[in-house]
Amino acid sequence: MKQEFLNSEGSRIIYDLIKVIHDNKQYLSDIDGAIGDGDHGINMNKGFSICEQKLKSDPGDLTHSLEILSEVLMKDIGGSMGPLYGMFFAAVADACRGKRIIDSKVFGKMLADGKESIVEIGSAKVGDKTLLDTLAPAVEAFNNSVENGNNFIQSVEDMNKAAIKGRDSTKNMIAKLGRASRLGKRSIGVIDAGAASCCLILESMADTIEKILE
Amino acid sequence: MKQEFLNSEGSRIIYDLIKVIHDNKQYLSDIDGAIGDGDHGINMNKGFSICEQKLKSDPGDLTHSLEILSEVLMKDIGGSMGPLYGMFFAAVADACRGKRIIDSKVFGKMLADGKESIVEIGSAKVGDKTLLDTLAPAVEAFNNSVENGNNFIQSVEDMNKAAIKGRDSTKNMIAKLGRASRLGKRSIGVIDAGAASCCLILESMADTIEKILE
Amino acid sequence: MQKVINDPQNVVDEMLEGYIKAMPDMIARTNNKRVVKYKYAPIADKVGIVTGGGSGHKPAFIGYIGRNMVDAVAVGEIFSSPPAQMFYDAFKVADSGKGVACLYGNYAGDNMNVKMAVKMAKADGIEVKTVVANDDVPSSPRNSMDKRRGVAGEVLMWKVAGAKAAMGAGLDEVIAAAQKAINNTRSMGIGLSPCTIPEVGHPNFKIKEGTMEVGIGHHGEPGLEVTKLETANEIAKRMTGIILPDIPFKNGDEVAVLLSGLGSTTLMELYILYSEVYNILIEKGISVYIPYVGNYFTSLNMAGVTLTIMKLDEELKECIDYESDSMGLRQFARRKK
Amino acid sequence: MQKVINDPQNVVDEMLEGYIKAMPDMIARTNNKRVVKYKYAPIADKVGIVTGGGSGHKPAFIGYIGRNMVDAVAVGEIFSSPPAQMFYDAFKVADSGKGVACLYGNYAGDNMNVKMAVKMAKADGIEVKTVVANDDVPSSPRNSMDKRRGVAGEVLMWKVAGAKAAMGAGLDEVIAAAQKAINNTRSMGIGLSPCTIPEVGHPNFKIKEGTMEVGIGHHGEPGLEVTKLETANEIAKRMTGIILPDIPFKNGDEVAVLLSGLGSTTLMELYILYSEVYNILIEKGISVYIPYVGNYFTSLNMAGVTLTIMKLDEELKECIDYESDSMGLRQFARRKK
Ligand SMILES: Nc1ncnc2c1ncn2[C@@H]1O[C@H](COP(=O)(O)OP(=O)(O)O)[C@@H](O)[C@H]1O
Ligand SMILES: Nc1ncnc2c1ncn2[C@@H]1O[C@H](COP(=O)(O)OP(=O)(O)O)[C@@H](O)[C@H]1O
Ligand SMILES: [Mg+2]
Ligand SMILES: [Mg+2]
Ligand SMILES: [Mg+2]
Ligand SMILES: [Mg+2]
Repeated sequence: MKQEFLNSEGSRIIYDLIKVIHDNKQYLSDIDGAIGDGDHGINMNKGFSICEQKLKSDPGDLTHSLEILSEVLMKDIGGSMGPLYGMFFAAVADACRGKRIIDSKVFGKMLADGKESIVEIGSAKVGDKTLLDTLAPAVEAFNNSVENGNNFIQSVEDMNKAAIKGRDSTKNMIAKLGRASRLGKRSIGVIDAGAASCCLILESMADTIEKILE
Repeated sequence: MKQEFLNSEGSRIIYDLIKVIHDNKQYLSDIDGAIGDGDHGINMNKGFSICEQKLKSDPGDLTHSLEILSEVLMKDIGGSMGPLYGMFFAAVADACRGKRIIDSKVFGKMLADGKESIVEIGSAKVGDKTLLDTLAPAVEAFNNSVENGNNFIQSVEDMNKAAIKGRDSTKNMIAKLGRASRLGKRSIGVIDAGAASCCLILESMADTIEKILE
Repeated sequence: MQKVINDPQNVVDEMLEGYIKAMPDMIARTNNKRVVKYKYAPIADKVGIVTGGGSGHKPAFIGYIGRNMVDAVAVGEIFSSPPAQMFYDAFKVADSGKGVACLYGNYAGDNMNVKMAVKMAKADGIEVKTVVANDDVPSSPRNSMDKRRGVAGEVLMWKVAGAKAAMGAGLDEVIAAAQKAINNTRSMGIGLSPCTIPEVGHPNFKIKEGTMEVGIGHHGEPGLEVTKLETANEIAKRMTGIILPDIPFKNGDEVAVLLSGLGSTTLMELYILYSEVYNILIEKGISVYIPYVGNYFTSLNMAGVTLTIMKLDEELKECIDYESDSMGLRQFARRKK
Repeated sequence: MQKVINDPQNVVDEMLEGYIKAMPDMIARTNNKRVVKYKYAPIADKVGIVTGGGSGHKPAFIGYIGRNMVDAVAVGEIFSSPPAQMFYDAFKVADSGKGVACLYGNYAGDNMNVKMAVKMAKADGIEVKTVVANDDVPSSPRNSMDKRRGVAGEVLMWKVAGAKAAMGAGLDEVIAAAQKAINNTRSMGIGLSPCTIPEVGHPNFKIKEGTMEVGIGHHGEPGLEVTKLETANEIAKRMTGIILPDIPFKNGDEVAVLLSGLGSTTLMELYILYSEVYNILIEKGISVYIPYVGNYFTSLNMAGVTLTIMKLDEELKECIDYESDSMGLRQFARRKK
């Protein structure tokens, strides 16, 4: 079992991500429809599909793939997801730029920087019923796991569990930010769309990394 | 069994008519919806209801009631029914104006004049899939029956039967006049709305007359 | 029935009430509560323009009352022609002594009621001439054009006649222009969902999901056939394919195009459809002098569209370019380039 | 899904295509295919007016491009803010050197994207100032007004700012007028049926027959509560009851009223509703200086309405009365009486 992988083999993570978002397009839009405006899945999918096209003619390592994804989300997609995930993937790319090898320490930094950039642009807090409720605990769980001496695979698995728990925690939250915030108690009972997509993203990343490391 | 009734007791015919139209408002609109524009029942009912109001404050004999009905249809209702039934009832009223007693001869003239006035304003022919397909054979049947020496009740019963047969004959006709005329074969299979309302009118008249005569 | 109304039996009167409150500088009541007029009508030395018909077609008919447009309208019940008395009263408030052009659509009820009203006006010494719009191609074959219904082409007829009258033309000239407008105009409709008359409370008819009614009438009258629901491009092809051969339009023609939603079709859809209609016309060498894309003549809440094309000549262009101010059609005079 | 479209994934581009073909004298493309501008923009010595947002709200946003109105629009996907790059490109084509007023609605995506675009423009030496519309009362309580959504009040904001800029005002004056317009404006919506995003293919949410969503957002966001479907008069009472105390409006005020359908609500219903809104205002001593009744800001094919009321002063009246020519709002200069 490996404890690191090459940046050059990491683009697979993005290809798998693209597929996952594609497969969950309707699911994410339907969740968004319940208390939002129903466009989350189609927007995400539009961005990730354009990225797939671009990578076809301009493939590269993980850093490169993350950069392309970030650029497409920011330049072509817009919505809330453009800036939020756009900045996220830009920061994630920054943290592995120039690194030939990605180990759990590097990956931990990628996640942490990604999270920071989302907080910076969106100023959400945990408990606001946003994607941060998935991302923040997941990032923390990963880095704690690494710190506690667990191996890379164990750490992504811990991240995964925390992500799912975080996503599910939004179900009983009252939305404090964004479209659903005035709903008050009516926002209870539905998972947040961004929390769901963020969970899919982290799960997919964990999955691919495990496959690469095995 | 009487062979005639007083003009002064004939207004009952109009009151019963108003009720019948009221009860069949949805039915007539639904038939009209199939190949027309769906307003037949509500228009008829609007006219007959206004007439009911007017008769409350200004009651009178059969001739008077027919005049009020005709006036309301022509002045307040419009549509196709305003002029068609408006002229019809005007002619029917004309034919009994000044008659103290209505016997089968007078009634036969009322019907015939009514029919003529509809042909005059609408220029429909039997077979065009209009209310004339009910009215023309019914009027003919009544007058034939009288001519053949049948009593008043027998004659209205013959009229009734012919009206129903006439109405049903429109089902398999191709519309040649009015809204449905371009439908070609697609107009087959549905009774004409005007033929249905005309049948209700004649049936109701027959019914009330029988009751008065009995 | 998910509608913002009070009493379903009273929608027409209440709608009129609101319309008059909303347009106090444009519209005025008359002695007949179902006849409304342009605030300044009758206009001295101008032919009066009158129309009327059943309600449920907003902005038609009252939405076209205005400056250089229609002077008075007779307002019927939903989908029902106004009675003769209303047309007659409309003639009276529109007539300045120069006569009245009554420009309406070809429906049994309207024909009968207008005919009676014209007689009543004649007895009064008011001169009324009529033009009956029959622009709806699918509603009858070419050899019986006089049976065709009048649909959204009426809007262009009013625009032309309204301008002509405002220019000072006499009654015969106004009538000739309106008749030419209709002679040069063809329309057809496609229905994607039924409409609901408030007092009936349920849809008038059915259109199965995944199908469309080709040649539908403005009141939901069935059309030529039911087909599978086509794409916007296919619909554009089908509609132009039925309309264009009917005049026939030809290479070098200049046209006005009016693409109207039927009630619940979005402007987004109309522009998508217009894009392909435009392409087809260009391909045939027909240039669009002026397009009108929007909700100009609706059928309650029906989903669907009508396409109307009018062949222009210099006279019609001058009328179409004339400034007009009404709720349904507000247009600045064309700026010379 | 009964819609006149081609590829559900491509509705925005195809709609733009049609719109540009339909308005060649008014609208022009730019280097960014999702940025469209007033044909004559940038106008020398005039502050540029820019807006943008997700699509699906026709005539908003592109329908308000025009003379004395908006100069450039960034066009997003259905219900999705345009990316920063598009706002930035819109600023560039609208700027004559006198600066740009970016007037948009308060949504998470738009806020983030505009913020980034303004930074990009600054680096380029283009001065951009912003006003964020937050007129939707039910979307947040009074003590957190900054969280309120922007809805149909944006139309009045554009009208005011467009006029102000056309009068020759500087950027700060235009921004001040737009901000005053929004500060003086309150709106709320009622939803009677859901809408369908073409690419999703089925309704976004449900509204049970016989009920209505009070305070619904322009994208179908749930509102304050679900109640039984009320009559038009009750709805008028409910909406004014929520809007009027929020400023508060008072006896003697003059207001502009904008009553917009959400997509499949008919003009007939809007006028019925307007009639009672008018009555309530009159009763409170508030006079309607100018009413706008129609489809000004829609949500795809949703059934429902939004009511917007703006308190006027002399400056706002002057702007509201100014002549304007755009597809969505075409208005002759008010004639002096
Ligand atoms: N300020 C914010 N910070 C973090 N996440 C946010 C913020 N605002 C919105 N979100 C996330 O964005 C999601 C909605 O995304 P999407 O539907 O694509 O955009 P929009 O709300 O503009 O339609 C929400 O479910 C929420 O998780
Ligand atoms: N010219 C005509 N002569 C006789 N009856 C006619 C004529 N035109 C229409 N009708 C009758 O009118 C009926 C339709 O009435 P109605 O629905 O009230 O009016 P509209 O067709 O104007 O909506 C048709 O079913 C037909 O029987
Ligand atoms: Mg969303
Ligand atoms: Mg009918
Ligand atoms: Mg009718
Ligand atoms: Mg959105």
